[in-house]
Formats: sequence, C-alpha cells, structure tokens
Amino acid sequence: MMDLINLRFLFYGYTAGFLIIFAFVLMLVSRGRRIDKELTRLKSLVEDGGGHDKDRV
Amino acid sequence: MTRGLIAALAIARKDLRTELRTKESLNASASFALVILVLFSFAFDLGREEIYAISGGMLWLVWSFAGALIVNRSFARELPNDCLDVLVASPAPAWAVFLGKAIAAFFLLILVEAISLLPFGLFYNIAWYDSAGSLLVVMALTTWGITVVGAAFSAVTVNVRLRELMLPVLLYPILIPLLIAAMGVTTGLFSGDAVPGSAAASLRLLAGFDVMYTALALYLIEYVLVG
Amino acid sequence: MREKATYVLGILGTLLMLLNLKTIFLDLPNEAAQGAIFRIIFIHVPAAINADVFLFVALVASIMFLAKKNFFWDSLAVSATEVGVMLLCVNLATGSIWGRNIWGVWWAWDLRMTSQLMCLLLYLGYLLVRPAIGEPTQRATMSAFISIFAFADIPLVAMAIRLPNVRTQHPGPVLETGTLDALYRPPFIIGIFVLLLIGAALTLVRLHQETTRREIDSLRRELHAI
Amino acid sequence: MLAVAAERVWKYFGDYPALRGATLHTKRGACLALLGRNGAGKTTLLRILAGLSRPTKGEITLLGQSAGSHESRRRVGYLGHGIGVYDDLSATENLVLFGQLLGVNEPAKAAAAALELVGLTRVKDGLAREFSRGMRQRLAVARAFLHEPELLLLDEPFTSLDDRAIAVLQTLLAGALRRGATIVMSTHQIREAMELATDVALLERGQIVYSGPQTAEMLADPGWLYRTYGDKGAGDRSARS
Repeated sequence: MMDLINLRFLFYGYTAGFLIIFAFVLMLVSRGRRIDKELTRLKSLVEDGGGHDKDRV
Repeated sequence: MTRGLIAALAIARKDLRTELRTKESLNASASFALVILVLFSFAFDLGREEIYAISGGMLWLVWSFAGALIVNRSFARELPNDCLDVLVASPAPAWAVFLGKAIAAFFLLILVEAISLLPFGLFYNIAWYDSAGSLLVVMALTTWGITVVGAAFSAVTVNVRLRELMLPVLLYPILIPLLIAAMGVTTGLFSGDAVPGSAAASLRLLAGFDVMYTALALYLIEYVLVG
Repeated sequence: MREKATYVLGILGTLLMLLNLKTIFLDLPNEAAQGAIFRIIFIHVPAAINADVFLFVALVASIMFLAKKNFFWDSLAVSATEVGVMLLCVNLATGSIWGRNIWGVWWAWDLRMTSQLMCLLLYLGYLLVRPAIGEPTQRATMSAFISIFAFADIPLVAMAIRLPNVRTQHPGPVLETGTLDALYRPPFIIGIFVLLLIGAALTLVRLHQETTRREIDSLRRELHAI
Repeated sequence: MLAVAAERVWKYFGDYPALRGATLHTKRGACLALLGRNGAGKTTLLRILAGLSRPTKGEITLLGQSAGSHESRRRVGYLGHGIGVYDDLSATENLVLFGQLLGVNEPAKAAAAALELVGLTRVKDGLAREFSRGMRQRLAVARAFLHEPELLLLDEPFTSLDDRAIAVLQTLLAGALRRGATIVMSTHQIREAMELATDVALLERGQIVYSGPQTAEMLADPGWLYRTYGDKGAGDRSARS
C-alpha cells in the first residue's frame, strides 16, 4: 500500500520535472520562431528602405 | 577620497533639504507605515504573548515597505531637468554620488522609523523604549542595509519603464536574509527571551550584509551611472 | 558549428538520460527507509546542483561583461540564468512532491528548499526587470549588476535561515549527509551529467536567440536612422 | 596643445554603432560648431566628451587629460538638453551645491558672482520652481559657467532658450572665448552657430566627414556644407528618385 503511494508520487515527481523542462523547450522554440520571423521582416524592410546601408556598415 | 566624501555629504545634504522641503516621499512613507500598523491589529487577533512573538516581524515588514517608498525617489529625484547628468559629469566620483544618495535615504528612513515607533508602542502596548539602545543599533544596521541596496537598485531602475514596480521586485528578494535576521533579533529584544547566541549571530549577519553590499555597490556603481 | 554542438549535446544528454532512467527504475532496488520515492533524488539533487552551476556561470559572464563590454557575455549571462531558473523550478517541484510523500505536506520550510526558493525569487527579479530596459548596453550593464548582487545574496540566505532563532523545519538528514550507498552513486553522477548536457544545449539555443535579438535591435536602429 | 583630441571613437548601442570611428581635433581657444542631422551622433559624442558615457573604442583627451578623468571633469563645463538645476532649491542653493561638487574654492562667492553675471541676483533666494522658463535657463547657464571652465560642451544650446537667455549665453560665450576657453557646441541651426563659430565639423552617420575653419561659403549658404561633404549615399538616393 505504502509502496503504491510512493510509486504514484514518484511518477508525479518525474512527470513534473520533465514537464518543466519540456515547457522551457517549447518556450524556446516559440520564441525562436518569433525572433526569426521578426528578423526576416526587418531585413526586407532595411533592403527596401536603404540598400546603401549594407556596404557602409 | 576626502574630496569624494565632501561631495557625498553635499549631495546627501541636498537630498535631505529638498525632501524636508517637499516631503514627497516622507509623507507617503510615514503615513503608509501608520496605516499598515493599524491594519496589522485587525489582520490578527492576538493575545499579549503572541503580539510579542510577531512584533519584530511586523515592525520590519512595515519599515521595509516604507523603505521601498523612500528609495524609490532616491535617484528618481534626479530625473527632472536631467540633474543626474550634471552630477555624473561633475568631478565628484560616481561612488560619491551614490554614497550621498544612500546616506540621505538612510536618514529619511530612520526618521520614518522613529516616527512610527510611537504609534507602534501605543497600539500594541510594547515597551520598546526599555531596549531603545539595542534597538537603535539594530535599526541602524538594518536600515543601512535596506537603503544601500535600495539606492543601488534605484540607480539601476531609474531609466526603466515601470520603475516603481520594478524596484520592489529586485529589492525584497535581496533583503530577505537581512530582514530575517533583523526580525528575529528585534522580536528577541521586545520579548526578552531570545534564543541564546541568536542576537550575536544576527548582528554579525546584519553587519556582514551591510559591509558586503556597501563595498559591492560603491565598487560597481560607476558602471551603472556612466553608460 | 554552434548548431552541431547543440545537437550533439542535446542528443547525448537525452540518450544518457534514457539509459539512466532505465537503471534508476528497473535495475536499482528500493531504498530501505523511503521505498520507491527515493528515486526522485536522481532528478531532484542534480537539478539543484546544476542550477547552482548555471547561476555561477551567469555570475562569471556578468563580471566578464562589465570588464570587457562584449555582448557575448551578456547573452551568456541571461541564457545561463534562464536555464538555471528552470532547473530551480525542477528542483522545487520535485522536492515539493517528495516532501508531500514523506512528510505529508507540499511545503515544509525545509532548509535547502527554502534557500532554493529564495534564490528563485532573486533571479525572477532579474528576468522580470531585464526586458523593461530598452537600450541594449544599459540592459546588459544593469543585468550584470543585478546578477552580481543576487549571487552575493545566496550565502547570506543560507546563513540567515540557519540562525538559531529562525524556525525552519529541520527534517533530519534524509538527504543531508551526502553519504550515498555505492550502489546508487553511478546513476546519481550520471544524473548530474544528464542535466548538465541538456542545460548546456538549451543555453546554446538561447544564446543564439539572444544574438539574433541584438541583430534585430540594431536593424531597428538602422531603420530609425534612415 | 589641443583642447579636444578624439581618435577614431566608436560607440555601440547594442550592435548599433552610433559613432563609427569619429576623429576630431580642436585647437585651444576655438569655438567649434558640431553640425549634423538628428541621429548623426552629436549628442553621443558630446556625452562621451563630458564623461557621461564611455566610448566602446578610441582615445579621447581633453586639455591633455583623458576624458572622464577627475581632472578633465573639473575643467569642463557641460550644458545638456535638460537645464540641470534642482527645482526645489533656491538659485543660490543650486549654485553653491554645484560649486561644492565642482571643487570651486569659495562656492558662496562664486555663486553670487555667477548670479550677477546672468542677472538673477534679485531673485537669488527664490526657488527655481517659481522661476519663469527664461530665468531657469539663465540659472542653467550660470551653473555651466560657475567654475570658469576651460572647455565648454554645449548640446543644442540655442534650441530651447528664450531671447534673453540666448543673449546672456552669447555674451558669456564671447567672454569665455576672450578668456581663452574652448567651446564645442552641437547644433543643427547653422545660422545661430555661425555667429560665434571659428571652426566647423560635420558629423554624418557617426563619422566626422568635414572638420576645418569656418568659411565664407558656409556663412552665405547654410546648406552648402551638407551638400558638399554630406552623406554621399543620401545624395545618391535623392539623385535616383
């Protein structure tokens, strides 16, 4: 009986741990997507607005 | 070095003078402390013994809240008219500017604490004046800790959006060890039955906190003030 | 290069983790005093140790930024801090569940859990304030300052909660002494490495994002200047 | 000896370079008008000279001292966008405080003299808060001249001033030049700057593209400098369109 409860909490524990790591990874992935999108948007904007900047920088 | 100290004192005097003139943060802080003190008596229904047991904790919660209101203004006071630029551009070293601000905040918070001790003794019937000397030492050590870290974070957050909200978020976690020690030793003072050795250990911790953060802040503040 | 390193670290970490999980759950016998639940230490303690490692890396990176003003160090500091905070969360969650099982309460103000919680609060402040600072150089400088202040507080927190008059629960040296039976030692050490590898991989990913973010910021200024 | 010697100064904000190797040499006793469009880096350069900001790369010496050092701060006067006086202190209190910070020998005396100079003696005990806009600006001018600086750094000095303050400032600047002091002022209003300027520097996209004595062409035609030495890229763009 005691062992069953123990096992249940053991399962909870590992699940919680991995869930947190997984949530962090998901956060990273979604943020990465957002950042990449923003980068391409800005790059195209800069190329439209002032192509001459490229060689100056 | 001496030139820096002179500049620090000049800045501290300036801060105290303007604050006593306008009472911007002083009024807010003192009345806030008073209100919280009153509210505490309704928050808990306490007997004599229990009041003593929570007295130190209550007092330092109130005072650390009051302290956040004081230090919030510390560097924010320099924002109108870009006065901070003039201070930083002046020959006074950055650490002196910071030290002056911390000293001013220290005396302002001590003043608020002294004011709120009266209603505290009155409402809760605690004879704090019996141990006034020791209490003053604890107050001085803890208040310096609050104001030196508070003034440092005031400088850090001075140009930040939502400065008033960001400062407490940074300040209170850092103050946790300081407040734990101060609360314990203050409760021991009032109730007179401190755990043996706890007062000395707490005072050592308070002093250690003060020394460490004063040194860190004085050393690092130049990076914060000179962009 | 960076991408390759990320993959290698990530895959290595995951493989090692799967192997280790097999050892932990299938090969090891139950511990006498605690039964099955003791197995939680193979994630709980490595998370704590690695959280401290990553926060220490963040401290070093913060000091390096102030000394060198190179934004690589700032990016490393924030990446390592985020991973460290994530590991602190793992540590606290698993510890809380373990405490519920052993002591019957979710939170018992156990010494080390308490100091980890306060550590979490310290660095949450860092992560909250950081995005509020608009100018990158200022953001990096202020962040470094906060990081140094936060790390300096950790030993003080540990001292404060051990003051003789502070009433934290002293649950006895369930995991306090650190003398682990030789049988349990290999999976424990591997467990530390697993989280180190995974944490390093995540830090690299985050590091790359931070670099891209700076690029975005400079493009914005570029547009502004045109 | 040079009053300002800035060698290839770079200043990054994040990854964005606000200054890209700006080099500037100014003789002692000169009055330099630092011209440039908004965002060209004028304020950034002046803040670095004033010791409010550190360059990412490059060497700067002011009057033979490195910028930001105690000695250079003591000999430099700075007037930025804000007026830099405290609203809740009186005119005298303000100047005495800054006199102490600047290391002036007798702050009270220097403060009285400076107030006399800008015509605020009558209201010396009034709070700056109660002053009119123009009076506050004159107080700011008095603050910048309090310690008789050998190098004056002025960021857009004429933009926010009223007529009387401009007159006071111009008198003081002329007096400072006679004393042998050096002036560096940023501005995008060429006409006002040219009245005093002996030298001109043009800052474009973080670089000094022209630096030299003020000439007749500039006086006659304010746009001439921008057209001749201004951003070639911008010129190309307008030619295309």
